[in-house]
Amino acid sequence: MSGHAVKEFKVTWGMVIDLDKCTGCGACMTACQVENNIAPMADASNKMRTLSWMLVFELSNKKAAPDAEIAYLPRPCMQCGNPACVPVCPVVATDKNEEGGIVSQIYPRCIGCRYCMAACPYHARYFNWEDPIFPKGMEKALSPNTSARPRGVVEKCNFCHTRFMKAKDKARQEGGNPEALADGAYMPACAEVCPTGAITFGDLKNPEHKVHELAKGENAFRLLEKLGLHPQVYYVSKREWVRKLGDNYAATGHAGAEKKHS
Amino acid sequence: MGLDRRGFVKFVVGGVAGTLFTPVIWKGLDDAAIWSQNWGWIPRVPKGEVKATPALSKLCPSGCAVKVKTVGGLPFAAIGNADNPMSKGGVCPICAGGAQLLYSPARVKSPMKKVGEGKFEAIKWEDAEAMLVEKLTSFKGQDGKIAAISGDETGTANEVVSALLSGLGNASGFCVMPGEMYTATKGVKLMGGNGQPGFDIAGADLVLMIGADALDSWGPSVANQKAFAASHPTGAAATAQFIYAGPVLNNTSSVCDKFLAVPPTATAAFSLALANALINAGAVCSASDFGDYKALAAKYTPEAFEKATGLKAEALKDLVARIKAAKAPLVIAGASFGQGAGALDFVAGASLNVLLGRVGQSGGMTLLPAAPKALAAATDRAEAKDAGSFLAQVATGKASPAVLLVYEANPAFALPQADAMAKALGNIAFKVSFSTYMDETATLADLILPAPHPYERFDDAMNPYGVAKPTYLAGKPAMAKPVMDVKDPVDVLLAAGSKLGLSLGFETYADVIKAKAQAVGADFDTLASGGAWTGEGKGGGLSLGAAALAKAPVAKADDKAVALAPVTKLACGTADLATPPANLLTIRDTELKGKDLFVQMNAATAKKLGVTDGNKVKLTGGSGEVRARVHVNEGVAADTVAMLLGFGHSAWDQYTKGKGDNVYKILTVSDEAGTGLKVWAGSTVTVAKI
Amino acid sequence: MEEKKQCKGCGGALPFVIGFVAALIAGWVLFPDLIYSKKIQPVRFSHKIHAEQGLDCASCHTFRDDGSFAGIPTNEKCAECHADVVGSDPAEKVYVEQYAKTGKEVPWLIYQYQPDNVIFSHKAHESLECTSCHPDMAKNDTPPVYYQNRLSGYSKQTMKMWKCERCHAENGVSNACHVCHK
Amino acid sequence: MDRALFPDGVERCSFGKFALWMAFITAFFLFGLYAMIVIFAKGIVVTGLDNYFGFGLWITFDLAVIALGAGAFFTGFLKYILKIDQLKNIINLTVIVGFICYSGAMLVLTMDIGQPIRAWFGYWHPNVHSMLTEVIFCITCYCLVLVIEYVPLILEQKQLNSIPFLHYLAHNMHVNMALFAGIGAFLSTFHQGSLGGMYGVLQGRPYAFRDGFFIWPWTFFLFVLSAVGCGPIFTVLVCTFMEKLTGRKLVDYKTKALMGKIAGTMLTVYIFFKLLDTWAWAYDYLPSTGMTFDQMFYGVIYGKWLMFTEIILCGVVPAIMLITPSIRNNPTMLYTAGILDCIGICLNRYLFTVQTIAIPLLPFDIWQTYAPNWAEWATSGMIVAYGFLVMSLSYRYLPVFPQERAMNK
Repeated sequence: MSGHAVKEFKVTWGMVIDLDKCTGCGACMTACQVENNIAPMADASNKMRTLSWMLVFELSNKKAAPDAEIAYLPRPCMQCGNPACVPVCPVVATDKNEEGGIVSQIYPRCIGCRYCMAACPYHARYFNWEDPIFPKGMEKALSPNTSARPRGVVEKCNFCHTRFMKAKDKARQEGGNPEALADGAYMPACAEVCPTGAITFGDLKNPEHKVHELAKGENAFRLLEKLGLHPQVYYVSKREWVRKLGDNYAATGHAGAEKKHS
Repeated sequence: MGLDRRGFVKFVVGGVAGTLFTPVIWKGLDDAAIWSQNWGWIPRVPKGEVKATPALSKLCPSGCAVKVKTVGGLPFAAIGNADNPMSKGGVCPICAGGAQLLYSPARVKSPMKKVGEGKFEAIKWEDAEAMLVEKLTSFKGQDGKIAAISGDETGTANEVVSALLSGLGNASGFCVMPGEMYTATKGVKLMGGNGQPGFDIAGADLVLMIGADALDSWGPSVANQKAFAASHPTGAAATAQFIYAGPVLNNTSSVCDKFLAVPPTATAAFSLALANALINAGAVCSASDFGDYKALAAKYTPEAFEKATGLKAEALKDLVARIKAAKAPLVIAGASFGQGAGALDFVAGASLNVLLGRVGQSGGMTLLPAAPKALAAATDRAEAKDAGSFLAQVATGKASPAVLLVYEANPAFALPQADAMAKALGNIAFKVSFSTYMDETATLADLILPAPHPYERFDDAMNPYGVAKPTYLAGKPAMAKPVMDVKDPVDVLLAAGSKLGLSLGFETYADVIKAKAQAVGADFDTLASGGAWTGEGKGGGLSLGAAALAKAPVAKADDKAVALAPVTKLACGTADLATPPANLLTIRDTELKGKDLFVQMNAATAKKLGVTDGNKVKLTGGSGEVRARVHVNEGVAADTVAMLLGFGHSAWDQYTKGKGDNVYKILTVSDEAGTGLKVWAGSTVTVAKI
Repeated sequence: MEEKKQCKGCGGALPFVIGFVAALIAGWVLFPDLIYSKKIQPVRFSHKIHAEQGLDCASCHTFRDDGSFAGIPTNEKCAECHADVVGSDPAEKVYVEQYAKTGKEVPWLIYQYQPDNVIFSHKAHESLECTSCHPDMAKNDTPPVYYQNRLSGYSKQTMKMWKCERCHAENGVSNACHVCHK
Repeated sequence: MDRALFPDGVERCSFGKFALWMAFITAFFLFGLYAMIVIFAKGIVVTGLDNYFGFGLWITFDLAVIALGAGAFFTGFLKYILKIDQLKNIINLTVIVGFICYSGAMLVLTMDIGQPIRAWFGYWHPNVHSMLTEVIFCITCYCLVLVIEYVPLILEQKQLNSIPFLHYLAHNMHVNMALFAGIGAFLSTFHQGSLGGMYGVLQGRPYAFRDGFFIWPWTFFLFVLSAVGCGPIFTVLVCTFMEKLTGRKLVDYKTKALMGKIAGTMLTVYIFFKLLDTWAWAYDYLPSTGMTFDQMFYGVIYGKWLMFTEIILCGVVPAIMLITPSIRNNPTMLYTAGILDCIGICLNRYLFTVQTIAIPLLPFDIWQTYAPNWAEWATSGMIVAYGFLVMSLSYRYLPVFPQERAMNK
């Protein structure tokens, strides 16, 4: 649809999130915050200023009681195949160039112009409004996997990329192939912690990985597919109203998730 | 040559021009940019070897079997323990942020004694322990003078605390914080059985949860979630149905096949109406009181069901059809916020398992035999007093203890009519708080003895409420030394005991746990390295509890009042724990915004109460009141208002103090007919716009 | 008139030239010296002596089981040999008495310091000789002076990004941002 | 007391009055400066920007002043390249206005980025695919061109001009001004277009995104046209404002009307294509994203009235007014049309900046609203005050208006 081409990779990390299994407990958000060293915020209820690389949205079928239903939708970065954020960055602080297809974000390069935030329709990118100041002592519990970012730069979910690097090192150490990791050898913190296993993670291109088939399931859909950004995060729900909330249908009135694979 | 103005200007211009041909500016710009990547006030991340150490993370009520990830020996994250049946690799949201809690600003850093209203002074452990021994010595042997409140449901620490009290001549002074284990065990007794009930969710093909928030805050939530996950493979057909009947469309019901909005005042009526419909659809059982039960249930007609619940009778019909079609249905009865429901609500729900012949079956309800004790002198868990009744007696002067030991509990915050409870605590001359955090109770205590964080201590968990089989977990410290100047409360009590001349047979909690493991028949080392011991659950000839149910009260209609449904969300914290720093993000801005907590209600209820979205309101119940803002939420049952528990702290840290209001304040306690239990699950409140 | 103006211009250029030259001297000679602070290692560690005992790099700088690189060894490793003084070098005595016995880790200065935002896998570079990137320490008896940039905090001797990029480019390895940053 | 510094043969107000005026403006400037220091010290957390509105008043302000400053390059282009000699009467003013607008915009940009220390990364680590890179380079280069155009004007100040070297320098720069005007026109066309492209390429933002032909060359030229459709008339408005303020005649009405005609013609072309663009967007592009025209608007704050005001009231109406000679030749009508025109273009920039990112695209998301806070207003005000200061000094001491002497005899 858009003029940009989708860059292909031999390994394409992706997620399939089963919305019928997500209870919205928040463990993924907590694990994400821990893994990525996000400082606790004095007023975390101000969602306009919080940093939540992984954010659990609440979806409603908008029906009155007793027919009301809700669903929870965890939203990491979609790691779009055709990202809106990458080409706009004036200083190459973000790219999608590495085998695996993860959209990077490099804090020491970022100048904080926020053009990428304006570009991302998923609100997956966050600006560091303040320096990451932890309560005294809590910096000892920082994760070694993500550098602490100064204020004034943009950051986002990167599928816990350091875990990818560590998984490759482990494969090398054990004599395996770092370019073809086994299913489960590399897991982002959210997928690892999820108590209901709602998040399945793996290589979308590798038939030995569960996500390969799951992403093709009849109930699979992606968010805002019509915009042509080709997210690498898929959602699954047996509930039609949930699937319908994955994209805009007001113009056509079509129900369900119509596929626009290209 | 003198330097005139013009010459000076030229010199400067020359200098500037020359500088352009040196690295000063360019290197300066580059180094400044690099400096901006590594500002001194931005923390550095730790380096070192990353390891994962098994631990028992008793931060959530049932405790998670986790692996603590450490870097250079210091914990930074927790992941599930795939080898442990209680975790199967999952972690609850609280335990996922456990490492950060080690450094919570609310942690008590050293022993402290009170030196004035709200003022404390750090003291040495030897002085603190001497103070404790001195107080206990002066009241030793005087029955009624020493009491203890424990907020730990599963630890063998309870045996030590209660055995110590017995030794001091105060066997009846042992109280526990409210929880379902207590009322459910009473309920089993009313049904002619014995033991703690268990629920085999993993084996059931239909799980009807009446109140019990089993996939978030009720029971062994991670094990429950894993059982749910196993029956709901992504991309394939589900092998079990989950149905939730409760006051709020909560986390559990968001993934259920069916949600039935039942006001908290109509729980028993719902269960009995379902029993009636099942009997009418042909359900029979061999229980001796089936006849009485049938007659009793017959009163709960579909019309009565509609009136009590506000639901349509078709919903009941649909439910019966689902249950009839299921091979292994299971009913879990519990309060939607894990406490305050009477034994009768439990009996009404559990009787459905008896009616359906599901007791002792795979995927059914089980009864767990009492676990062997490590200390013979310890009180049976079921025999303990409930802390709420005890403090109510203290308030009225019926009980007048001089020394109160508070172990892992926060009665000043987490008991119904919390303000009155906090006041009652004031009637006790000497209060000792064994607490990891500076909670509301600690701020009222005369002596604070900091307890270790779960990663810093030995601890165990016997039969967390809800497990289908007898289950025992134990853990040892996951780090070399504690972050703060703490001592294990059990070690402190054991030492105090020996100074008082009471040898309980152990010197440390670790020894107690090892003895417990031996008594249970488990291997401590296996447990401490992340394993679990499980025994067999049993059935038992349970009756339908008809005699007890006959006394079930009929909900009274009160036009002005609406039912209050307190909601627990594990991520927001527990009775013992204010929202941990790593969980703050999970609170929605429709639950808490700034300092305002929201009260949730459906549009019809809002209309009835004359309030609209965003209105500030005052809710009054008993002698307490809380303030909140209205959020219209169609997921709340008719004539019910829902509010999150765990907010409105007056202690803790900058993240939680003064945020929202404490719903415990407006829970009203009443006596349950025929059981002598205190109940508050059916509290009603009045709502007024302010 | 024309000539006079020119002449005046000549004489007037002198201050400019002086300023220009002064700036050049300051910028090329003084500045590089001023911007770095000089530090010496807390213990005079001799790689040479260790190499002469038959140790190679991997004897002390090991990989862990998960493929991560242990880097500079900790007391645990050093104490395998130096729990007590075994030689006659005074530096060893300093190490044993001040660190090995007290359990305090040596705050070694790391010439190849990389900031937190860099992730480097020694495992991925295992096929290269250590000396492709590190100086050949085997012959080094006294650790070199450590130059630390006063503004950025970087070691002067460390590898900057362009070197990594050049080698990656020459060897056809990806230069995508995430390959080296975290 | 500073009479000796005045341009030849003109009258200026007393120094005391001037000092008072400057003090008044400086107060605004200093308040903005304070806000700027706060922003540099604490970061842009002190502004009203948030997770949903990464762009706000500052970017709107930047885009608007760059459009309004377009009078400089376009008038220069007409004067030096197309040799419309009459424009010499106002060309100096367009240069000063342009300089103020561009230098001000660059200053705002350094505040707007989260890491000002790294501002130079834009030049050193450019991403050639980013429209913003193009904008950064062109604005910087064009700002330098404006400096080059402004310098001879400064050198024409009476005292400076008496120094032979400076006199010759100014003279030589003047001679070659056509070259700079050409470079300026080239650079400006690029970045005015790129500014539109900045939004036009946002694939994830249907309000701004344009596909294929509609992004290049369409959107690029729409933005160029919209800028030249308002820049010249903005200069006229500035000139007229100065005349009212000083009570002196500065530029003859014939020149002003000519500028009005130029702007009007460009605006008419622009608005014609803008209408086509909007129509194609609403009927072709939007439905392809599953969204409707109605979904692009919300309540009053983001209501449809904004778009109608932009295109009809402040687009079509002033276009007609400016191209109709009888209306254009009526001073009141000319100025009214000019004001409407400038409002329309500013509104356009606002909508592309704020409305674009306000629209919730995820169907389960909700509209959020944005209001700039004091820090953003104060710093934007600082730039305006800076403009007033530069303009006041230039007017008082530099021979900006060649006709002034004759017209005020």
